[in-house]
Amino acid sequence: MTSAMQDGLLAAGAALLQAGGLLALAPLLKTVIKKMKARLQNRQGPPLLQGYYDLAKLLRKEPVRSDVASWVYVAGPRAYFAAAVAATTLVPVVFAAAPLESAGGILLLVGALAFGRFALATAALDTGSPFGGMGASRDMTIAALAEPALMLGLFASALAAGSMNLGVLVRTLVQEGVTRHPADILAFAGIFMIVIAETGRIPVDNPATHLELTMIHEAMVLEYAGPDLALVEWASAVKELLYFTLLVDLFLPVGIATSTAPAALLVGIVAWVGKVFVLAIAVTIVESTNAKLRLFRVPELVSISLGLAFLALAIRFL
Amino acid sequence: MNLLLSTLVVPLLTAAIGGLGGPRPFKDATMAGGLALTFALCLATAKQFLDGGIPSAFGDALRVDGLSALVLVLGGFVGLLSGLYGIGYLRRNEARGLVTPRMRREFYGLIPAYVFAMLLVSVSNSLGILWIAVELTTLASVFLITFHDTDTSLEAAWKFLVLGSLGLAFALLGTVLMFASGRGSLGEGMGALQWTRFMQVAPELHPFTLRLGVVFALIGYGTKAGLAPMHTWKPDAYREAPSPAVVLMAVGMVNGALYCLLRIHLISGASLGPEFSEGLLLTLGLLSVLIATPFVLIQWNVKRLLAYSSIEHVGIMAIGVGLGAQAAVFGALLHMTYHSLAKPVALFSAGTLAQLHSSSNFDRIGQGTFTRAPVTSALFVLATVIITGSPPFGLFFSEITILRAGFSGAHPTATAVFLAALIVLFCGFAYQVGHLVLGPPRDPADRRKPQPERFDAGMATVIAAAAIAVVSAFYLPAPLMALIRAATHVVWSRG
Amino acid sequence: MDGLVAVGVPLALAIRLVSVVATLMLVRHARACRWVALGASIAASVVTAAVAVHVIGSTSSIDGTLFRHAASETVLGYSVTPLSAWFLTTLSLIAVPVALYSTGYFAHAIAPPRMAAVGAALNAMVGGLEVVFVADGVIAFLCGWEVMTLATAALVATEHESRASRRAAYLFLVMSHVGTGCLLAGFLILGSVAGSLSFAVILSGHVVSGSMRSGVFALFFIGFGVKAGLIPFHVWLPEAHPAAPSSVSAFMSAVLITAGIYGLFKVCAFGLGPPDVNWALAFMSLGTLSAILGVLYALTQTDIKRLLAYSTIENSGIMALGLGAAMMALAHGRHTLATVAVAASLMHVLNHAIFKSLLFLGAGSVVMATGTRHIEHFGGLMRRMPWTGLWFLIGALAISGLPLLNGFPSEWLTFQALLQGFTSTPGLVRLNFPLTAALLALTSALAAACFVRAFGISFLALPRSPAASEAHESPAVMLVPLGFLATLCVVLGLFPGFVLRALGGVTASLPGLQPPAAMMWGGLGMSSALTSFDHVAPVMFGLAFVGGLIGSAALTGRRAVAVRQAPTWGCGGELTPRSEYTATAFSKPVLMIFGAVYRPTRQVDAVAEVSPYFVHEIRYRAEIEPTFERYLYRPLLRGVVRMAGGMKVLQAGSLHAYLAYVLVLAVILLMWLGGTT
Amino acid sequence: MTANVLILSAAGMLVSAYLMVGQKALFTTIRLYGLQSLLLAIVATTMAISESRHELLVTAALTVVLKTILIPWFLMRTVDRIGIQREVEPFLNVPVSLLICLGLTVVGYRVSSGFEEGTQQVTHHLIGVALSLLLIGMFLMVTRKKAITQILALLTVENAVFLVAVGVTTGMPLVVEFGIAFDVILAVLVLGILVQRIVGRFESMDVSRLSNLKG
Repeated sequence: MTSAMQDGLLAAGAALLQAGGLLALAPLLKTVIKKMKARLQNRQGPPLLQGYYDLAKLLRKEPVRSDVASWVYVAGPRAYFAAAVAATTLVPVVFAAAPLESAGGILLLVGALAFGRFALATAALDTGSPFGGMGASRDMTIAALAEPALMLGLFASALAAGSMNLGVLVRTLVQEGVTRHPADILAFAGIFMIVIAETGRIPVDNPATHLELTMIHEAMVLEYAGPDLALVEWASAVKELLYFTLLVDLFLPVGIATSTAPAALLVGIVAWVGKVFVLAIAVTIVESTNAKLRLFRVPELVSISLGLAFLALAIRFL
Repeated sequence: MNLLLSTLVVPLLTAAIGGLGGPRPFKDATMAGGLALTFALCLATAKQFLDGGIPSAFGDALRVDGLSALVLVLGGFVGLLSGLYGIGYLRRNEARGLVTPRMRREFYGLIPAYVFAMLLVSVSNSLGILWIAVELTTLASVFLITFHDTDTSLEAAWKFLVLGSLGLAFALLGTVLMFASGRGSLGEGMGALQWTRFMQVAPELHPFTLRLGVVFALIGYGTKAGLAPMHTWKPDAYREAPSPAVVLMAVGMVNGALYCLLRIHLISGASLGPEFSEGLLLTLGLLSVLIATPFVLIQWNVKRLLAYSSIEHVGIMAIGVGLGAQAAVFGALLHMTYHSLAKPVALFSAGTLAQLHSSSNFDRIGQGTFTRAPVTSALFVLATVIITGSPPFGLFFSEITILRAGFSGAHPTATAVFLAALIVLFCGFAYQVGHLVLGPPRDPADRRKPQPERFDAGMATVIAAAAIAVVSAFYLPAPLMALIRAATHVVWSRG
Repeated sequence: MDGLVAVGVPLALAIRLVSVVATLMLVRHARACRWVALGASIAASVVTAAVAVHVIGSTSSIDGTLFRHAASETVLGYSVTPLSAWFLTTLSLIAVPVALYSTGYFAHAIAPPRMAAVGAALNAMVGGLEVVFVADGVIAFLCGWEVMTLATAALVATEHESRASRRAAYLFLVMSHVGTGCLLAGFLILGSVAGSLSFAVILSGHVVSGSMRSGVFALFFIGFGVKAGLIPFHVWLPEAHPAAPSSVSAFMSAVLITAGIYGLFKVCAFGLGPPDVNWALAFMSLGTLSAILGVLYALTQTDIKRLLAYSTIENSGIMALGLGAAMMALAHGRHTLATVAVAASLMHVLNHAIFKSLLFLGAGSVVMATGTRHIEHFGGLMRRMPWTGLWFLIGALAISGLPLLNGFPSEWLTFQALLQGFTSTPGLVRLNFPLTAALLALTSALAAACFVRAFGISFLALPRSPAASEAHESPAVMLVPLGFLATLCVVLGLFPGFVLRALGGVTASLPGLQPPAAMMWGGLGMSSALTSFDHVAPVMFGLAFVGGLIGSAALTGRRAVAVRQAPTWGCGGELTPRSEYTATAFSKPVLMIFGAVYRPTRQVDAVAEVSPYFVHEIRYRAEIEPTFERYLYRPLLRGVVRMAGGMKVLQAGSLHAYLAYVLVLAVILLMWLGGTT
Repeated sequence: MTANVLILSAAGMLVSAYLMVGQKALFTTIRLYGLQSLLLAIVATTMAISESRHELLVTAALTVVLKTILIPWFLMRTVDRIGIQREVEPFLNVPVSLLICLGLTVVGYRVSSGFEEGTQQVTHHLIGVALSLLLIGMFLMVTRKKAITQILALLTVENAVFLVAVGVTTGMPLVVEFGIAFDVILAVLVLGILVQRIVGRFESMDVSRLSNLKG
């Protein structure tokens, strides 16, 4: 058994483990945020496991599909799901290396998420329902605006570490304990706003509403039911968790495991959960303290984050 | 009998016979045969020259050197072409009862007569005979212009004749002054006016008188060549004259007049140094190209369009000579050759289109001729592509030779302007020809139905000419190249 | 094999020439014309491909003589350098499927009387392009260039009954000739200084210097920019490409524009000596401008072929900005970086050619099946033309630069070049790189939006017109080329390393470039010059993706429950095509957000018959402003025409005026002479 | 003596040209042309005698026969046949025309001063007159609307050329001389024929109306 094969198997195992882990935890994150929002509004909020109940119910339901739709409609959610799952293997979570970091770095990650979006938006057009088209149109537009901002933000922090590969990047950050720089704050703010936009949260989108004039993501998936819908919901949850992880990797890598020693891994897990929870709180606060923006105010938000990211680059390298 | 003389006598006889009248097949035969024979004799004369001989007659009053030989051969060629096309052309008109016996006599008489005058120009060594021969072409073309005897043809003929005679008066004055500049040195008698004599005594010529003479001669022969600003008769004449005659003017007269200009240029160069006449030629040439440009853009008649193209090409040749570089001179003569090969195709196909629609005005022809007369239209498009100097056809090579010499020579700015004008000219032609040939066929309401295109002597000639024009771009027969080189030698190193 | 390679180029050209003549001879037999022309095209392309591949493999160029032109004492020679070989490979890779597709397509789309002309023009165009790529001197280059231009113009005018295509052909001719004029001037200036017209001499890099060098650069930049369709020289492209028969449009968009890119490479970037920073800036800014505006315009088109044409402008912009990054790097002496950028640009040439021809051919099938080019009249074609739909979808994914397909690797490399450019160039100019990168990201995201729209509206949901509901799948001979190209998209998308490996030799052959060994990372994937900086192995990601698919299947597909088909909720009413989301509506948000670019004008009139409160019908008309046409070209044209009109008075028919000209000339000359004494 | 004769007759030619400019009646203009040609003949003969260049006598004879008799007769006949006697209003009125002609004369003389053949002033004057005559002739062609007048103007130019020929050259070779004379006749004949056809068609000799061919 050659070492190459061993490495391969190891990577595959790690990938499975990480993907599984994130898949398992993603629904929880959504519910936690819901619950915290509810609490801030003095409501009881759903039980913590609500996310799992929903998915289980959806998966058990009978699949209903539009008689207009073609196979694209079926393929969409699966591609979306697969892209999200595959993306999870590119990001270091508890251990300072991504399982498939040899597959690619930031650019591939962004590409993977774009792939998922493309698949879902295309599928949304397949039912002929005006909502699908509306959602697809709005989602693609916002994404188109968000992508450059996100990339610039990522570049800003990646160039600091001199690598576009998340594994390498995190390791450099941890090992050299890079001294923090005001630019990081700007970059963080920039990316955070994009994450808000990309995960369809207030003030860009409202995951809770089904009011046709305002909804974006929900409009896209309005026609989906049963297992198909489950895949979409689950994948979006994973995507959100992924973004949070990305943020903590780039700006707060403290505590991430650098060795496979159980203790280190344990610390890593705890640290990661903690940091994600903090981010969740931040998101909750943003969601509860802001009103949803009109669609055509979103570009302003995005341009702000673009400006922040560019500023970050500028002040760091000039 | 002297080969050179017979070269001149044959077309004269043909003209005489053609002018007399007689059954048409016979006339066709004589014209075709006579002009074919003429061409053959031209080739023979050129051959004689290439073999080292200097064909001459009347004690060097007629003399064939490299330049003459080239112009002679080209003249014989277009003479033959226009004769052959002319037969088909006249027949097509007769089929529609447009031809009176007078017209027939004029036609069969004047075409060969014109060829004779044209050839005489190209071989005359005495400036006096040169002048007379040019005058003959003028008189011949007047009647060819009035051939269709319409109001406009009279107008065109009048303008042509008045401008032409004025030009000839200038040319005569120029000749006289040049002769005067050499009083004493040139001597007396027949030989006195001979170009060869001038070249011998060039250093002794009286500079100012000569300069004055050269200026007048350039204006005079420039009028015949159609250099701006003496070009104004050209569009009218080309529109009115029947296409076979137009070809004789557009190639024969142009080459002939250029021949005269070159002779004058050489004398002045030998005596005053080249800059003087080069400057004049370059200026007039550039002016011609620039003048032609806007009129192509706004043109309303296909034959006038081609008239402006010929103004442009004369300008190009003048520029080539005026740039004062051996390469440019070679380019100019190459241009003359390729132009003589390509222009007939354009004029003939345009002429056929005009004939089919019984008018040469764009609004009369309508558009979409491609669907109506595919072969002719295709030939016309091909010809336009060639005469606008697009690669990979002949005129491109000559033009780029001139341009190249120009950029590396003393006048890069003038060359740049020239190049820009060429581009605009192409666009103009593309626009006009596109409108004529493409689009849904639209029959002009107020005209009799256009004729269908038929395969006859005329079309056969055009196709053959087109084939020659295309092939010549890639392969010029060695003797022809030798002639061009010899001509270049004459013009560049004055010998 | 070597024998073939030695004579390959003349052989291929000879085949094309013969077929042109033969086609014109066979004018009366359309079917024969079709087979002769397309068969010859395929054969010639195969030969060319053999030569090109050999040269890329051996990285040593093949030279030879096409023919000796006695008249102008010039020898037209060819020289297949690795660079030419790269473009030749692209050409033949596209020419074969295009020809194959055409065998089926022309039979339906071209009127028999025109078959000869179209066939001949097609071969002339491709042959001319081949000459352009292999020419070793100015004369040969210009000959090829012009033959290509004229043939293309003829093809654009195939449907010359329609005013639009006549206009397009004319616009194309004029723009090209202005470009050609610039090239001619540039070449002749170089030639006059160097005293030769062979590329080996005049493109050696140290012929001219100083301001003259920049002037020549400007001439070439415009000349080639026109062909490459860079904004603002692009106006002909969106008119001409849609007007031609679809398979020809495919070739034009995929390969013909690369003639301009080739020129920019050969002359502007590597022919005039070490590039100037300002040149690089010109490249990067115009490239970015073309990319962003191209995709923005594409996004709002409702004519599928125009949409694709605009996206061609976008991609040619991406190639240009890659090259610009390379020049910037060379200007700062960063050779490895320049190599990465050049590789990115060249790789995009190949990739774009593949997916763009795929998309155009797919669009061609759709247009043939529905008889319209208007996206709003398609819809629901996925069910009627499943294979075409599948191939088109793959093309759409590829052109959106998504991983697993071949659009991704070249954009990835471009990003690498831009980011490293940022880290490895000094001074303020470096900020140019992340800006470009951000705009490139915006471009590819918008492209994704654009092609979600193009594919979704055309192929999905209900048919939007009777024509669409009666569409039929196109014959196999047209599907096979599509399949071939789609497969290439996937293969090159998964294994870009091999393309990069082939590019190694090409880049090495260019002056001042050193391909770093690290670039072919693992053979499967790619890596930027410094492995630690970034690398990518799409195939590994592909495995992960497949894993994800399996996972999703495991989650959903375990129980054999019958899927229930239900009608889409039509908001209470019955779902009709009219209630579907339209393409116009889809692009509306972008239109409003980038209103500054589009300057849209919209007009809504409510037609009420009885009283204004009972509106009978509402007419909505919206158009975006053609900025460049309106503010740059139309005034120019008007000026020229007015000038020409003004000159009329010179030839107003008065003999007296004519005589006056002569008199004036005579007097002037006489006074001048009097002065000289 | 001879010099005076030469200069006087040359001057006379110039004067006749000026009179032509001022003149509107066609017959008078034709007669003026005849007179001008006669003076030219005188110049030629004087030259022939003084410099004993006898071939110039031939020129003189030709001139007299052709230009003072034949051509005027032919033109008058044409005018008779057409029956139009007066010139229509020219483009420029007489005073302005005369002023311009003065300018042209100055130009002609200025150029002729280039012949620094110091000893004989004659040549200088002859050339000066000839060039002025040439320019004035052209000016007439430009301003006059009648076909006949244009022909006359053209012939004036022709005269100027011959004046130069006899004045400064040792005479052209005879053959050429004859050829040229012959051509002049032909030209005039053709012009005359055209004029008649034009008049026959347009009922007018006003060639300024011939302006249908534009662009």
